[in-house]
Amino acid sequence: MTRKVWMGLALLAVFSLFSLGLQEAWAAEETVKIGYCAPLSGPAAAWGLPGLEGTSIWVDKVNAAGGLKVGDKTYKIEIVKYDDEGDGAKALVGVKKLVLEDKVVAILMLGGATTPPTQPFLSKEKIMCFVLIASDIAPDRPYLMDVTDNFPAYHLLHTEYIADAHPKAKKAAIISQDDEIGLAAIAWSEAGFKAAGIDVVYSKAFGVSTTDFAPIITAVLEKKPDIISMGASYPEFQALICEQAYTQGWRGIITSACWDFGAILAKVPKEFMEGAVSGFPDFDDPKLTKDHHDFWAEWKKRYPDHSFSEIVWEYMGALDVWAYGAQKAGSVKSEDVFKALKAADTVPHSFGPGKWFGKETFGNDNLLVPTWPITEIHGGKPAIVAYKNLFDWLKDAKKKQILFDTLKAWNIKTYQ
Amino acid sequence: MIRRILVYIVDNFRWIGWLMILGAVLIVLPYMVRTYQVEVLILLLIDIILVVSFRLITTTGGWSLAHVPMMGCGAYATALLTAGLGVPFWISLPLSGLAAAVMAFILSYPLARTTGFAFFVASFAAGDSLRLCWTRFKTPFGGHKGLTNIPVPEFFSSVDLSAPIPYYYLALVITALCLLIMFRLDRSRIGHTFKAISMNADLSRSLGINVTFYKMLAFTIGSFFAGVAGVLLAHRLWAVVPAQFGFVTTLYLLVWVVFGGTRTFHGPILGVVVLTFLSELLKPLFEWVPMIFGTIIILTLIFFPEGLEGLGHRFTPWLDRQRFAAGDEPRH
Amino acid sequence: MALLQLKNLGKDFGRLVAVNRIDLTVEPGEIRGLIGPNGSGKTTIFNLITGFIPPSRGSVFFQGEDITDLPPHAVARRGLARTFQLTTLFKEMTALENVVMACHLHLRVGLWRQFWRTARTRRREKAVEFRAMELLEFMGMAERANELAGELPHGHQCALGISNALATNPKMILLDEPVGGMNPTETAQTMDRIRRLRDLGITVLLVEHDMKAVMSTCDRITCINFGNKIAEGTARDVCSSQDVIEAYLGGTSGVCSL
Amino acid sequence: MEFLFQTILNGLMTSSFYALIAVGLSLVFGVMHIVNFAHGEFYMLGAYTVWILFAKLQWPFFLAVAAAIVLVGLLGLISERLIFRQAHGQVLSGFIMSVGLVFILQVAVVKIWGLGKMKPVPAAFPEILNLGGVSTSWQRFIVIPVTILLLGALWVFLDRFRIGRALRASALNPDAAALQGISPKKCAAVAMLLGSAMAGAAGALMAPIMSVHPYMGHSVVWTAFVVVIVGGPGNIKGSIYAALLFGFLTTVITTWIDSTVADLVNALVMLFLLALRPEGVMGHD
Repeated sequence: MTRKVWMGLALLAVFSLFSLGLQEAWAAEETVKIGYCAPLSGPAAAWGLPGLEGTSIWVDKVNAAGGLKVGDKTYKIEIVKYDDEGDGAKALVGVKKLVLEDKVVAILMLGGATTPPTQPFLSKEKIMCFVLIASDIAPDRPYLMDVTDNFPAYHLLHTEYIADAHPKAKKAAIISQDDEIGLAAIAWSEAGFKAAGIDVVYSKAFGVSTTDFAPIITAVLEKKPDIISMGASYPEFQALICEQAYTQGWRGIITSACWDFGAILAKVPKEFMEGAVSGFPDFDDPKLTKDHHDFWAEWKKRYPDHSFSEIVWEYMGALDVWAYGAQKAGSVKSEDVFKALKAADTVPHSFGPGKWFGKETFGNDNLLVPTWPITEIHGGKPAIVAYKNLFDWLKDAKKKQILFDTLKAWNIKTYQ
Repeated sequence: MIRRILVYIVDNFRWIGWLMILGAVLIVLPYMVRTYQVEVLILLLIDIILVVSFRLITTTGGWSLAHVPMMGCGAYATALLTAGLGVPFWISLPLSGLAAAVMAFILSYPLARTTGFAFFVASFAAGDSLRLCWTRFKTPFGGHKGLTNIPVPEFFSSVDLSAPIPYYYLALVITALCLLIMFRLDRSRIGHTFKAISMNADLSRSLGINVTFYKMLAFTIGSFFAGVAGVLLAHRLWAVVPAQFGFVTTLYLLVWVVFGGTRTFHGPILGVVVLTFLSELLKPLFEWVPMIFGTIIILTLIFFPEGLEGLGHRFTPWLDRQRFAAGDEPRH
Repeated sequence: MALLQLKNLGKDFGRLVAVNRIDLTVEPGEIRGLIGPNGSGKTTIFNLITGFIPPSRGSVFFQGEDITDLPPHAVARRGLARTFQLTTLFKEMTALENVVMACHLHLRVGLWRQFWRTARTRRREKAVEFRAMELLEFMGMAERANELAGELPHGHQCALGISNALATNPKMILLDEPVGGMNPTETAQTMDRIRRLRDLGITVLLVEHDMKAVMSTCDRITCINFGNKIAEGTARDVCSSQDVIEAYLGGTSGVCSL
Repeated sequence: MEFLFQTILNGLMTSSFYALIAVGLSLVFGVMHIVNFAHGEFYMLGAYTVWILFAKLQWPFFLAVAAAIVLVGLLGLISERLIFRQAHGQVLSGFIMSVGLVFILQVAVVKIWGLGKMKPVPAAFPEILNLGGVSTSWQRFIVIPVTILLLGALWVFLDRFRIGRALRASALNPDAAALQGISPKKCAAVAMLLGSAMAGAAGALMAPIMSVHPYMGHSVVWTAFVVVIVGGPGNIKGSIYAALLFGFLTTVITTWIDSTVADLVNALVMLFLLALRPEGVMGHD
C-alpha cells in the first residue's frame, strides 16, 4: 500500500515537472523570445541571478504597456532562461536549445569561459549575443556585442581623471585577480596611467582563490604607491584589499571598475574611501535621468534587501539597445536588428548616445561607447563628478601608441 | 574458429540479444529526439567514457580527483596538435590520449605510493596544478581564454562532422570502442589483479604482486581514456578553456559513480545516464538543483550503499521468490 | 648454508623500541617456532623480514642474498611467502580465485598477452587453475573451491591463507598465528598440514600462541621478549629457560604445559 | 627590515589560520576516518553566525564567536548522527556524503541569506596596532593568540581528560579507545563536535577579515586537507608544523612572486613530501 502511495507521488512529481515545461511552451502568437544563458546555480550564480532582476523589471514594463511595437506589429517579450552553470559544454547545449527549440532572436550571456564554445554556433545561426565583457569581441564573432559595460576601456578614462584631479600623485600600483577580466583590467589601467604620465610601480594578478591579501599588500606597499587600482577585482576581494591597505598604514587614492560599498565600509572608515574613483553611479544619482531614478525605485521596491550591482542593470541595458535596433529595423529577426544597430550612427545607451568602437583593439566595432560617467566617493556614496569620452582620449596618437604597446606587453591581441 | 564464435553467440544469446537491442536503440535515438538533445547525448557519451575509465582506476582502490584535469590534458593536447600543428584528428585522437597517459604516468609516481585520504588530496593537488599551469602559462595554453578554432574532425567529404547527428555517431563508435577495450581489460587477469589490490593490498604484496606498478598502470590507462574523452569534448566545443575542467565537474563525476556503484562494469554507466536525465528534467529548478543532488547522494549512500547496481542484487532474491511461488526453480 | 638469516635486526617506532637487535638463523627444512608474550615484537619481525616495514638497523639475508631493502613483492618473488595474523584473504573472490590470484608469479605472461588472451595465455591460465586446484586439495578444501572466501568457516579461511602463500611456490613460508581462534580439531588438522609442508621441502617459521601446537610441531623454538631474543633451542631447552618462565609468568597460558 | 617583519607577521597570521582550520579536520579524520569535505561549509557557517549576531544584532564580538563555536559544533554533532554515522568508517562513503552535505548547505545558505555580494562584517577591533614600524589591525592580530589559546585548550582536553585520551588513542588505533572503556560511537560524536567547533571558531574569527559569502569554504578546505595529510592524519602536532610550513611558504611566495605560483609550489611541495614519506611528514609517534 505505502509503496503504491509513493509511486503515485513520484509520478505526480514527474507530471508536474512536465507540465511546468509545457507551460513554457504555450506562448502567445505574437511573442518574441530572448534567451538568457548564464550561470543560475553554483558559485558563479552571483553573475547570473542579479541580471534577472533587471530584465524582469524591463519585461514587465514593456508588456504592461501592451508590448513592444516593431513595424506594424506589437510583440509581447519573453525571457527564456537557461542555466549554463558557467560551464562551456552546458552553455553550448543551452544556446542550441534556446535557438533551435525556443527560437530566441537574441541571447544575453555573461561572456568569458562560455563564449569560445558557443560562438561558432551562434555566428553560424546569426544570432546576436550580448555579453558584459568587451574583450570577448573578436573578428570571428561578428554577432557578439557588448552594448552596456565599457569594461575594460573605461579604465583609460578613470586614470585620466585621477591624473587631472590629483596632479601630485605620481606612482600607481595595480592588482586584480588572475583571470581574463582581471588581466584585461590590469593591462588597460596600466596603459591609462602611463599615458597620463603616472609611473606604474606594481602591476600583478593574484590567484582567484586568494583569501588573504596581507602578503600582496605588503609587496604593493613596499613600492610606495600614491594610487592603488584594484582593476576589476571582484566584490569579495575589494573589501579585503581596502582593509589591508588601511591597516598596513597606507593612505592615498583608490580606484576600481566598480564598488561594493556595504562590504568595504564595514572594514574601513568612510574617510579612507573619500575621493575613490570608479565608473558606476548608483541609479539615484541626481545627475542621471528620470528613467534611471524610476528603475532604481522599482528595483528597491521589488528587492528591498538586495544590494545593487551593475549586473542588475547591464542585461536590462542590453535589452534597451536590442529594442531600439528592432524598432529601427522594423523586424525582430536577429540579422535585421543587427544590421540596423550597426548602420546607426549613434545608438542610445543608458548613459547617453553611444558610438561603435573596437576595430583596432578587439578586431570588431562591436562595443557601444557612450560618454561615460566618472564617479567619486563622497561621504560613502558614489557621485558623478565628470563625464569623459573614450573617443576624445584616443585622439592623441601618442597615448594611443602607449595603449597598444601596453596591451602587447600583456600578451593581449590587438588589430591595429 | 567460426564454430567457436557461433557456440559463444548461442551460449550468450540473452546477453548478446540485449546488447543488439541496446545498439539498435542507440542508433535510432538521435532521430527520435530534438536537435539540442542530441548535443546532450553527445556529452553523455563523453561522460560515459569518463566514468568507466574512472571506475578502472577505482578498481585498484584509489579514487582519483585528478580525472577531470586528465580529460583536460587530452583536450589541450588535441587542441595544440590539431589547431596548432595541423595534425589530423584521427592521429591526434590516440596521441592526445597518450599525452594524458604520459602526464598521468609521471604524476602517478608519488600518487601510487599514497592510499585513501592522502590519495584523494594528492590527486586533487596534482590535477589542480595542471589547471594552474593552463591558466598561468599563456603560451602555449592561452590562459583563461583557452584555445579556440579547434577543427572539426575530417571524414569522407560527404559527412559533415560539425552537425550534431554525425558527431553523435562518431562519439558512439569511439565510446563503444573504448568501452570494449576497458571491458576486456576488466575481465582479463590484469583487471583481476587490480581488484585483488583493492580488496587487500598487503596480501597482494605478500603474494608477489607489485602493487605500486599495477596502481600506476591503472592510473595511466584510466587517464588515457579520460584523455580520449577530452578529445571528443574539445572537437565538439571547438574550444578548450581551463574553467571546463574545474572541481565542480569532478564532484559531479564522483556523484555519478557513487550513485551508479563501482562493483560492476555497468554501474557507473547506469549512474551517469540516470542522473543526466534527471538533471535535464530538473533544469527549471535552477539554484535548487545542487541541493537535490546532494540529498540524492546522501540518501543513496545511506539506503543503497552499493548504488543503483546494488538494487539489481536486492531485486534478484525477490524475483527468485516470485519464481519460486510460480513453481519455477530459482535461477543462479 | 642458512636459509634465512637475521643479523642485528631492529626497529624503532619513535622512541619505542619494538625490536631491539635480533640475530636469528633458520636452516633449510626446519620448522621454527617464534614465541613471546603479547607485544614482544613477533609480528614486527615478520614485517621486517618481508619488507612491509623498513628496519631501523640490521639486515636480512635469504639464501645468502641481502633482501633487507627489497619491497614485499620482490621478497615474495625470491621464494619467501607469508601469511597474516588475522585471516587475510581476497574475501570477495572464491577460494579457487584466491589461489589463482596467488599464482600470479607463475603466469609469466606479459601484460599485452594477458590483455589479448592469446592461446598461450589461455593455456597458461588453464595450467594455473589446475595447480590452484591441486593446492586446495592438498590443504583439504577442494570441495569448497567455489565458495566465497569471506563466507568460509574460520578454519578453512586459515587453510586458504596458507594455500595462498603456497601458491607463490615458496622455499620458505612465514606463518603468523596459523591456528589462532581454531577449535582443537581444526588446530590438529592445521598443524598436521604444516608438518606436511616440511615434507614438500618448505621451511617454516611460525608465530603462535597455542603453546601445545608449537611445542609439538616445531623442531626448534626461539623466544623473544621486549624485542630481544631470550632463548633458543628445542622445546625442552626453551621450557627450562629461566628467562622464558619469567617472561610468561602471569601470562594466560603456561609455557610448558607439555 | 620593516618589510621582513611585516612578512613574518603575515606568515604567522596565515599559519595560525591554517592550524585552526586543519586541526579540527585532522581530529575528525583521525578518529572517525571521515574526510569531511563539508568542513569548509562549517567554517562558512561560523562566519555567517558572526555576521548575524555581531554585525546585525550587535552582540559583543567574543560572545558571537562563542555562539558560533557552540552552534557549529552542534551542527557537526547533528550531521554526525544523521549522516556520517551511516558511512560506517568507510573513507569514500564519508567523503561523498560530505560532498552532498556541501551542496545542501551551500544552497540553503544562498536561499536563506541570498547570493549577491559578500556579507559586510565590520571589524570589532578596528584600531591599528603598531609593532615597531609594522602595522596591522588588532582584529587580525588577535587571531594569533586566540588560535594558540584554542589549540592549547584542545591539547589540555586531549591530554588531561579521560575522553580526550580515548580520542587520541583511537586516532592512533581504533581498538584502543574501546580498551579505555569508551564506545567508538561516543568518540566519533565528540571528535565531530570538537572538529566542527574548531571550524566554527575559525570562521567566526575570520569573518571580520575575510569575505563572507556562501562559497567561502571552498578555497579554504583544500588548504586544510593539504596541511592535514602532510602533518599526518590524526596527528595534531604534525598538523601544526605543516600549518607553519605552508603558511610561511604561501606568504613568502605570494609576496615575492604571486599567489598562483604559491598554489603551484604548495601542490608540488606536497607531492614531493608524499613521494618521500607517504604516511605524512611527521609519521606516527
